[in-house]
Amino acid sequence: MSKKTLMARGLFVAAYLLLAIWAYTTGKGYVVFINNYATGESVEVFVTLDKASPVRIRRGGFVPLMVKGKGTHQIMVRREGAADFEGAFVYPRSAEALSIAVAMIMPGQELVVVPVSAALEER
Amino acid sequence: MNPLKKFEPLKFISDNIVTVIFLALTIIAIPFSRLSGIYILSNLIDRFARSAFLVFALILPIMAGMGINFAMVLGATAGQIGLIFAIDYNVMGIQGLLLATCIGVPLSIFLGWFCGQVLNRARGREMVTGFILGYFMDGVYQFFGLYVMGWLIPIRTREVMQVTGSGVRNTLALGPVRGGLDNILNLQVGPFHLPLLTFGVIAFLCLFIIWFRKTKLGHDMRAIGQDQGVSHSAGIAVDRTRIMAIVISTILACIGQIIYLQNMGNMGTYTSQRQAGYFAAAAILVGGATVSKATIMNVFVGVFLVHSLYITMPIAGKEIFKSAMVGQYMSDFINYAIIALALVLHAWRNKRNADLARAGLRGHADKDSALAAQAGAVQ
Amino acid sequence: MNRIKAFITDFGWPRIIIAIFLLALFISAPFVGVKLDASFTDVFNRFGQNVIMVLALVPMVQAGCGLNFGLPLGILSGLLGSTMAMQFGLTGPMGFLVAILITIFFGSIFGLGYGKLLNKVKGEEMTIAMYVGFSAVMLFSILWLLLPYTKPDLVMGYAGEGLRRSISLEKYWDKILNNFLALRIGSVRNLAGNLSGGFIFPTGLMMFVAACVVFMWFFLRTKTGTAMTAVGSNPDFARASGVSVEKMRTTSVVVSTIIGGIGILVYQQSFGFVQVYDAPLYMAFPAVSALLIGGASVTKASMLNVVIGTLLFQGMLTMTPSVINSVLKTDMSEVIRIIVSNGMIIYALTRKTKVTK
Amino acid sequence: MANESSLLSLEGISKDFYGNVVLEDVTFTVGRGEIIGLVGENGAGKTTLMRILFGMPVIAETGGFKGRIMLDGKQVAFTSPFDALDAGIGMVHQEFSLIPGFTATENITLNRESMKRNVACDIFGERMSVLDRARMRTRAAKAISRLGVKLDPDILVSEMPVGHKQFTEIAREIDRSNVKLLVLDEPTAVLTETEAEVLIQSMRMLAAQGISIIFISHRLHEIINVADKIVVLRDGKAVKSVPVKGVSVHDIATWMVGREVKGSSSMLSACSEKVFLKVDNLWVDMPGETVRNVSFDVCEGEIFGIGGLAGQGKLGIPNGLMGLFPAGGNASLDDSPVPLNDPHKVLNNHMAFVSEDRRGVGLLLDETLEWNVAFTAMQAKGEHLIPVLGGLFKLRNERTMKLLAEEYIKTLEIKCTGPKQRAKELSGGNQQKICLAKAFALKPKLLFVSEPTRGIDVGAKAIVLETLRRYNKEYGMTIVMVSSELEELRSICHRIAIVDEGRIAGILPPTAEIAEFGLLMSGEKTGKNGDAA
Repeated sequence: MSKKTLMARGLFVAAYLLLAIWAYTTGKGYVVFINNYATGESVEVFVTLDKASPVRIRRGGFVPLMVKGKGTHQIMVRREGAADFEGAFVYPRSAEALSIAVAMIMPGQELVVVPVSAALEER
Repeated sequence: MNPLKKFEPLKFISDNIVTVIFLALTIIAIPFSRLSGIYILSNLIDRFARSAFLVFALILPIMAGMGINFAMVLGATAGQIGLIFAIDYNVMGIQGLLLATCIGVPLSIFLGWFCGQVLNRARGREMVTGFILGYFMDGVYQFFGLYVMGWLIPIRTREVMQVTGSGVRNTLALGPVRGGLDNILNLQVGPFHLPLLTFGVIAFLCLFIIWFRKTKLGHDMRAIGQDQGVSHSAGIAVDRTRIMAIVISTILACIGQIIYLQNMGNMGTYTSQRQAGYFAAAAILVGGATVSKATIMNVFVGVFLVHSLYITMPIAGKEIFKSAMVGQYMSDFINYAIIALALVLHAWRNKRNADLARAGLRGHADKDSALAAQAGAVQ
Repeated sequence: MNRIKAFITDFGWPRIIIAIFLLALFISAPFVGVKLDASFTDVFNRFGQNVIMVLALVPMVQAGCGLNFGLPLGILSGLLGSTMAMQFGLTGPMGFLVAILITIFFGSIFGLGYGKLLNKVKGEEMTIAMYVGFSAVMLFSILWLLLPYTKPDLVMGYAGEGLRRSISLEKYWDKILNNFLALRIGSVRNLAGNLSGGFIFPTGLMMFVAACVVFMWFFLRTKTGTAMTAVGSNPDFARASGVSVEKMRTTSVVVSTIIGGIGILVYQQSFGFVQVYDAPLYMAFPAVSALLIGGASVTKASMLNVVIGTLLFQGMLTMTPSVINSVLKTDMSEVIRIIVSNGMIIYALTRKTKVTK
Repeated sequence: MANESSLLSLEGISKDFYGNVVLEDVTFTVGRGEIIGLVGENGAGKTTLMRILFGMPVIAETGGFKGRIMLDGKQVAFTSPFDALDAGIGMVHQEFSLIPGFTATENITLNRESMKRNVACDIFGERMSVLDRARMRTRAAKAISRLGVKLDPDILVSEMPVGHKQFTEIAREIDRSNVKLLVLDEPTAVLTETEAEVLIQSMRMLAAQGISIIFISHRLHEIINVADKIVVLRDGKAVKSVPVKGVSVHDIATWMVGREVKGSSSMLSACSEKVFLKVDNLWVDMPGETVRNVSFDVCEGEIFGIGGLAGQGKLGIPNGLMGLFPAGGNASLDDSPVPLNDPHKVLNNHMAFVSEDRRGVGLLLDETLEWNVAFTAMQAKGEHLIPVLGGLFKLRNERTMKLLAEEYIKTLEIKCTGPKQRAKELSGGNQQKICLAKAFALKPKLLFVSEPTRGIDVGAKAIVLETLRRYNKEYGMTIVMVSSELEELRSICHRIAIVDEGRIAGILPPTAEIAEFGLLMSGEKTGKNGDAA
């Protein structure tokens, strides 16, 4: 086996492994709990994370959703009788799960995300 | 081969009789099903994108003279194992599919190598051996899925685990990777969804096959497919080349199954792989391929025809016989019968051609009396 | 020592492993709380239930047509036999007898066509047989829905037409052979006064099986049977001796199909139900595995192979769930069945066949 | 012996297969650009000699050979045919070794294709290279032009006439860059005369280009026409190795078969003049042994010999008459017509056949001797059966089968452990006796025996021939014996027909001059008494 062959094969294997590692790290899904716990004026909402289809959360409800990878994600909340909310949040590197409360989402304000302890990950 | 050859309609029909029969059945079934052309077409596009890749897996072994590779089930199984891991690790979207492929491909290489070894020992009955090998693999796969998973390899996600708490469940929702390929570069033209990336992958595969036939390895496979003895005496490593044909077929089946399942969105953990095998064999034969010759065109024609029948027949059957079950059984029947018919016709045609070739060598006398005498001998 | 070696190579490692495995199951059974008498009863019942379908494979193997993966054709004629006899309202021995006659009638027709087909496709018999079997089963699935069966026992309750998925034989000839002169050994009368436990020997079933085996044994010894064996052993020799190879092959297929049909009748009466639709789809596979486990090859099979093979295979199927489950607390019998039976077929297909050329 | 100009020299080559000597001290040299005509009867050792030259594994497996082979002045010992090819020796076999669905170009360059490397080669190996079709075509065209023939490099082999296939094969060998020596094994056997003429021209051209050729042929005039030197093999010895100048076809024919007959016709029974078997315009479609148009008569009580070289159709005659291969024409036995294409009726018509293909057609190797001896009589004549239920079934009668087998084991002195032994466990000679017993059990009036002594040892040969002679003498059985061994035919037959190209070239008495037989076999002369006899 020539040096060139050896190198080419080495590169190929390395590229293969890198692809697998890249797919695993960037594609891993993380959970985001979105609650619509009842406060005074809360109503049924539709939440869209990234490009996924909208998910209905009834008043007082609670839904675990998945986002692909940590980092920045889009969120859109639509509720009856109010303007759509569009915003972004950062999934913290250290967090194992996140919780977002619909009630805390106010137009024009920073989105509040709360890391959930690992014990809760099992839902 | 000879461009001067005249086009003879009757010969064309008799050479492509399986395709013609299937086409006729479909044409009959369409009006009975009362489905709109647009519905059928948009369904066809969707199903074509979903399953064409799988059928390509059969081309190389046919080229190498090993018949229909019923053992492509092994590759489909590898793909499913890859998907199980991707789901269990919670990897989403295209990355999930890539991860499944990265896990499935080495597994397919191993399984394909094993399968090639077995088929080399079963020369002359590769097809039936491959078929049984698929069943054998079912057992190994069930052992893996039901007992190894959750025992040696921990299952991390509850959606993957069976309710009893061990092993992989029978139906796996592929939510996280659903449409992982189809939904990237999706084009909507009128009522039709066009998953452009999936089409791109299929086009790339076609190019690969065309290129592969021009390589030394592909050329050797064609040579072996026609005459193993001559190839061997010319110094071609026959056994090794046959194993390679099976390995590549198995890898393609693995990727094909992943593409298929990302479109379906859920998988029958222990049954989906077998359906892949039945479908692919039927499709390529309906497309006009034989046990010894297959082209890319055969794949395209076959996939379209089989799916048009799959779409229309259950409904047509229901309309005609007023029974939904009849339609369902009808599809299954046609699926099996068409494979049987194609195999029978091929074997029969081979025999007849061999007889005709001999008739040309007959001693003195005119050919007619020779043939007549032979007919007498047969009776 | 050499003789032992020769015996082992001749018999094949897989068979010896299976035999030892089965023996180990029987020995360990009492220690894990499995009752041996009940196990033996089960083994005998399942042996009788399945052995005739295994027997049905013999003529085709002997005639060189390979393993009859097209056995479902015979099974379909058996299904026609039993359902028609039931439709006519025949019960008991009479019903069973008429079912057999109808089976023979349809079996001959199917076998003839199937045999002619196989003669046209020499070399690819097994793959084609498999698909012919599959498509016939699906075709009949449609027919079961459409044929004019009317008896309420047979047809689906809500629609009034189309056969039920499984039809109970209780009012017809359920266990007619199993219970005939059945012997109970070591049973205990319980408080209610009923016999329970102990070993039950299904005399009638065994007598019927013996009759079939003897019939086959005789058949292979007739002029036709001898010619058939020669065709399988060396078709050129047979032809040079004035035997019509095609005719012998067709005959073997017809006999195989008919016996297969009778096999399913025996199976049904022991099982208690007639199963239609896709139930016969995979029935050829366990039969084929059993024959091969018994020591047959793709080209040679004997009565001994049939009996030993069915005993080993059914013994394994009976004992694995009860013993393994009590040890491991999990049901691995299905997985073991799939791996052993298909592994055995692959082993036979990849082994150099014994016919010397 | 190996002088400057010689390319290859074979020195003292001897070979035996387990004591059976097939080559004895064969020595000859091949000069550069020289054409050697190698002739000899079937079994003279030509094939074995070529196998040794090519280092076929079968030679090493059977104990190697004695003597040495010098190529270009260096001793060589090939362990596989590929070594020989690498050293520049090419071989063209009698059977085509071509891939039918490939073009001439693809066949000529098979497994030596011109290739272009690409990235995939580094990762997955050289076989990922793409074929360079343009270069392959140029190479093929060049090889074809060296032959001096017209042949389209793009035509499919399956669509070629036979001659072109032969040229494709030769072109494949000379496409090798280093080819020095070509061995052509009966290249003209399948060609028409004009095609053969073109081939001979090509051979001259190749020789002029410095390629040496060993030309094996039974067409002696071709040898004289093209060869520079002629080597005659007989019974494993190189009996002649002379320049071709001044040698006549008649000389070669004599050298080829020149043995004296040991047995003489005086040992034969007298036979009547009555015509017993009459064959008219018979054709038989037997692959490799096609019979085109054969007519002959056999008298009652006669032993009629049919000889000729392999592949000429002598084997087709009995196989066709016995219905084993499609046949046509007319035949009558004792004035009643012989039904063709129906083995069952023929067997019932007092005819029996001992096939040349002992293991393929003659025996049930996996069954017992009883079965082998009695089976044909049982199926054809309904003997050895016990009727059961008033004849509804007929069971085989194992007792009479055993008695029958024991009887023949005794009379034919078959060495075995008993009638229950399996046929495959017997030696070749005893297997042949079983085949004879099977035929005798039919009590035939006419017996065909085909190659009865092929592949059996000397002692067994004598017993088999003696048995045939005895049955002829004692029971008046008419025998038609087909054999490649002329000596054998001459020792036992009343008359001998020689078959060439599917026709009877002539019928001679066993006492005829040896050269006469040789000439008939080589197609050099058609017998005056040929078809009319």
